[in-house]
Amino acid sequence: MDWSLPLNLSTQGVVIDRLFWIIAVLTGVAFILVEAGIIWFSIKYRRRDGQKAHYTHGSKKAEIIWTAVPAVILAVLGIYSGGVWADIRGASALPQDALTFNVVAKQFEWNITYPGSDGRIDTADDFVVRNQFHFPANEPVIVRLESEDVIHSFFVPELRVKQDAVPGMTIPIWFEATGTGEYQIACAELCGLGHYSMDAQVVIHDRADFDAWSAGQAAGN
Amino acid sequence: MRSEFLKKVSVLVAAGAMAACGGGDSGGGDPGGDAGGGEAPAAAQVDPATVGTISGTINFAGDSPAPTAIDMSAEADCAAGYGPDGPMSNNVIAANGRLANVFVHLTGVSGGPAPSGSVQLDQENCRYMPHVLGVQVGQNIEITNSDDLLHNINASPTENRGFNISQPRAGITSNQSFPLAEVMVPVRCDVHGWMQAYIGVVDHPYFGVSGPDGSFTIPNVPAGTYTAEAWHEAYGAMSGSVTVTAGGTATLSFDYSSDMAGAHVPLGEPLVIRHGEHGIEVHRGAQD
Amino acid sequence: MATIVAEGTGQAILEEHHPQTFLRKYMFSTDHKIIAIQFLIYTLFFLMIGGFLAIMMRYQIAWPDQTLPGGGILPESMVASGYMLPEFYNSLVTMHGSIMVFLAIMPMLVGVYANYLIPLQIGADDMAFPRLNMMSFWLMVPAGLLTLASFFVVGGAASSGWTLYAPLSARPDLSGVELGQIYWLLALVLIGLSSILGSVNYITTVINMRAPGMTWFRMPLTVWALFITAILGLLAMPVLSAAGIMLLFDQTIGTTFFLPEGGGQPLLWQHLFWFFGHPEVYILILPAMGFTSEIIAAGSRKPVFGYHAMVWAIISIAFLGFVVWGHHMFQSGMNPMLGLSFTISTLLIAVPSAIKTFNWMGTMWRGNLHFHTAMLFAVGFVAMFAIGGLSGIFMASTPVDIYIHDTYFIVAHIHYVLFGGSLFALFGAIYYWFPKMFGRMMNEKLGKVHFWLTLIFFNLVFFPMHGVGMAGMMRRIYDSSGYAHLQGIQDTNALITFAALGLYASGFLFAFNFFWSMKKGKKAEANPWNATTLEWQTPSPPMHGNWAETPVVYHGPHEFSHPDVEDKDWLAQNERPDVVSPAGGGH
Amino acid sequence: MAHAAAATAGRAHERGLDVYTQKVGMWIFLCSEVMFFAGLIGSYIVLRFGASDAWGEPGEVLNVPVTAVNTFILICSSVTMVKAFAAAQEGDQKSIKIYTLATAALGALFLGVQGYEYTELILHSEWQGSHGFTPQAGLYGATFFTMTGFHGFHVFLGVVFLSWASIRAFRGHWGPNNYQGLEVLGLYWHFVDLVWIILFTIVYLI
Repeated sequence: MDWSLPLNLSTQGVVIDRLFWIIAVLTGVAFILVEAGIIWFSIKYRRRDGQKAHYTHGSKKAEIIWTAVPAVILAVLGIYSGGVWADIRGASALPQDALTFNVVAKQFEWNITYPGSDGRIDTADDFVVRNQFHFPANEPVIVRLESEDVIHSFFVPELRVKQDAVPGMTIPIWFEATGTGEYQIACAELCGLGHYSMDAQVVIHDRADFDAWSAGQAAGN
Repeated sequence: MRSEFLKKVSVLVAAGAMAACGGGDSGGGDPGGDAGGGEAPAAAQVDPATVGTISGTINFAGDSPAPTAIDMSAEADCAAGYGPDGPMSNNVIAANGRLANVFVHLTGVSGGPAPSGSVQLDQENCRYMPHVLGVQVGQNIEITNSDDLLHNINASPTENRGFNISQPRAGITSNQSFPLAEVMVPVRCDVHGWMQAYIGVVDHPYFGVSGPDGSFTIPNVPAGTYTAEAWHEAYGAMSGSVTVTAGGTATLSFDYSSDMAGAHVPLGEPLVIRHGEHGIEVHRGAQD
Repeated sequence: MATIVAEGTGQAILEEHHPQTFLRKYMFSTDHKIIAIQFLIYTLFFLMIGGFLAIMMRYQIAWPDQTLPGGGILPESMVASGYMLPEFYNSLVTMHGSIMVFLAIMPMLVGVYANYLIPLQIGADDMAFPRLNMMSFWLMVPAGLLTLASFFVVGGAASSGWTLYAPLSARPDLSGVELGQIYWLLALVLIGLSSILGSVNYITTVINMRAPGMTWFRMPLTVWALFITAILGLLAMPVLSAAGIMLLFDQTIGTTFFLPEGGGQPLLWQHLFWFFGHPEVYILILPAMGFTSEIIAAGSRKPVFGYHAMVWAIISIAFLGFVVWGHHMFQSGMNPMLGLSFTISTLLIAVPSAIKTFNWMGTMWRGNLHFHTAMLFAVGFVAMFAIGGLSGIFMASTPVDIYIHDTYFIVAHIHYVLFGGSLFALFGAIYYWFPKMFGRMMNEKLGKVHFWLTLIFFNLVFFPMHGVGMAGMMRRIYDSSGYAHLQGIQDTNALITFAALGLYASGFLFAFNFFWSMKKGKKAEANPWNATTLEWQTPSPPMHGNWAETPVVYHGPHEFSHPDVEDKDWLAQNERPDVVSPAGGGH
Repeated sequence: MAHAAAATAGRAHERGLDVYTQKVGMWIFLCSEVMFFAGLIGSYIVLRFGASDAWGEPGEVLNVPVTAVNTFILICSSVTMVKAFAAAQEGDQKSIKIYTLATAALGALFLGVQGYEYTELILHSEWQGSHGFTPQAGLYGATFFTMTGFHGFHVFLGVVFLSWASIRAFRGHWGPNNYQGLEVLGLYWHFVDLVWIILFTIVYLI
């Protein structure tokens, strides 16, 4: 019963997780207040012979309080979320000159185009590897997502990254891994009968290992 | 393709009604027919005095293309099924001047002994076995998954109704058939982009597929003169003539060459390449 | 003016003097009460079907490496060699959602209770357009048949999710489903038409047919909720119909509205779908809120706390409901800068929901709580809806949504709203208004057992899904065993499946109670709950035409425990306090 | 009808919109129709904005003069509809007959011209190098036929109801005490007319 967020391995995951737990605490408090209130009222005011209910049509003061308090909390939350969102997905958030990969989704494969030895995408030395995504840690990388057929969604839980790949669109996202290891890309948008098995290997190297791997692949092709 | 909507819908509605009534779409598969193994049972109904055999080879001139490696590294279970060289593509096998995986069938013939038994299509180590196969109209194709992982079988014919089914684990068997003749029906697996097979559907039992040695045999052909057609996924189609005598074995050979590589091979409508006076002539069978 | 009003109703009165055939009386009736009962039977049937699909799905999720028990009777296109196939699983996912939303919950909330309660609670003798009303039911019948038939055609039922995202839904070559998808889209167009006809009827009836004295702010909250819901349906359903027709054209005649190959836009489908889809969420919850307000007031023997705030909350939820659709699309590739505005509008819409929750608690506060089954379900609704509302805040926050979008966290959220919310309130409504509908009481003992089993199993099914979602389990996956990050939650998935079986089984207890009580239940009096709204001031079940004489309304809808009334703790809307207790004097 | 009216003559209501029920119903129904066409037109705008090169110049494929005439026909039918309603209120039986029939006939004429336009487009026109401007001819064709087709379907329904109203007119059904049906039908007809003017502008002229 492992009901927790998986290990986080990205810079944006730190803020996402923090925001998740802030909301968890806020909603947790509200949850306890509401549920405890309901249980308490249910017991305290349960039917008794001769008891007559208090006749009231409401209280302006109480209603103003329980309108204003959630409104203020939610407004603050909204503004905070908006700031974090802009840092991750905003128009100017995309890092300049970061290592870029093309990821083309199709039923039911992830085809990753690597920049090759020159480190630049869309050049002659690019090479494509199916269902294997290798990239270096500790530097921002950009993934340009495309789809050949239907909508897929690029999801790496440990990187706290999820973005739909939509046919006819190229959608750039970025992230920066803070550690190395082997993980998986999962498809998070129903894409047909092979949706559940549309996974790919993710290997996060340190930079030297990545360069070595990339050179090896380029030579092999 | 889409302009044929009405035709398609009528086929669909009929098929839908069939499935709704029959509770399944196992096609013409005869449950008891598996016993014969699908090889020889047709012979039982045939008078040997009136039939002969067509036997021949598919010759290949020029340099044989080098087999290409398949990168199965993301599917380790499958990759493990191959030797140190790793998995190689099996779509073009040309060696020793012979060409394998050529589908040969008689044209202008229909009828003959009804299909009996099933034809097997296996998925083993992420490859279709066999790569090219022939079936009769309505004959059951028994599709089996020998890999313990997901394969889907996506057949995209143009004349018949296609199917796109899956087999998520080892040991699952599905049965399919095609009601109309069509050479060829391409089959692919979308989980493993390299997996492809071709099914030739004809409305008679007179067909064969060349083996690794480039030879093929079509048994139990009634005596007479026929036109035969050969089809290969990379080198196109060609036709030849053959006369079968009762009790005899007629020889029929087709000559492919490496020059024909890259020939456009439309699927579904037979493409005929003839060696004419001005080199190779290409005709689309449907327009003849 | 009178002649026009009389056209439908006059005929109804005439009919009373002639013996009616079974067909006229029960099949092609124009009486809103009979139509409501037709809808009730219809929706309960589809609730059972939808639940069964979910059980099959759950079995597969919990034990992906096992064969499906009894799967052998299904055709090879669904279950091969004993194993459920992924394409059939996708059909189950799709049709579970579609059936529950469009053929069970929505028609149960609106078709059953808008039909039954609006004329009775506002003191009208029938709907404004009884024949349109009949048509709106009979359009649902072919829709239901098409839906059921779609499972048995070649290629199986629609399998692109209830949201029908294009291009998957528009390209049979990619989904493997052609006829099933067409059947479902046709059904959807019929459902849309039925829903629009219904809405026209409900809105007109509420505007023009209220009894004398039934001013806007004397209407019961159920009527308010159903009225606003009808407006939402009226404005949202046609957009879905237009989108559905375009999708149907893409699927059949070769247009490319949603297909990028022809210049179309897949995201356009999502915008159109969610422009309908989010108001739809409120179509599915507002009536439930109305029932809950009514039942809690009657159960607490207190007027609804903050009646006006409740009405304005309903109205503002409906209004905001049209400007939040983008929050379903934060990760869809939509311009990220739109995200912020949708975040703000989404968080705003949480405020009226919070007001309502606190007002229900305020209604219970210092009450005299009668915990009959209906009240238990209504209080259960508040408790469960609160969880659904709070979990919604996670996904309204765009950065958190990056991680939990399309995971089981969303599944948990939607079920806390639709099952813990809508369906709990509906169970409450069925127990509460059953005596009025059938003239008999449902069995209270069985009802209470049903409530506690439902509450326990419901939470065992859906609360753990939050955890499964946090662990990162994607929605709609057939088998999670291939993912390293999901290894730790397989035991939770099995637990959820066991609980789901319990939940489904307790539904049969309810079904038994329902049908048994219909025949053998204790005879109900006109007003078994001592409630104040008009429907309780006429016999159970009401006669054709509803009223012996038109009721006149003197005050608001929930006058419980009025200090001027001495010998009873309620005052019906058509009773005057100075007449009931002359000593007390006027209010 | 008389006894039916008598049976509910005493039925009192809280004040609603002070408009009879059928008219309220039609207004509400038209709200949903607005949303239906808004869905189609909104999609059209989004698709056209997203792929503007796929669209022809005004008049390049579509026959604007013929459609302009057709638009005029539909506007005329709205005028005759108003006249029919006015005649009913005044009890001028002869005018009722003439104008209901004229409205139905003009509606049918509109459909006829639209049918001619479709035939010409599908069979005898050229678009982007291929023969025939059809619903499959890219987004331009798809949106054109979907929007004008659904509008035509609405006109067709209107003509059916107008024919029914004409039959009733010849039976002397309409009059100063019984004009509501005509008024409600008129609302629908004017709405269909209005939608056409919008469609004509955005599909043919822009």
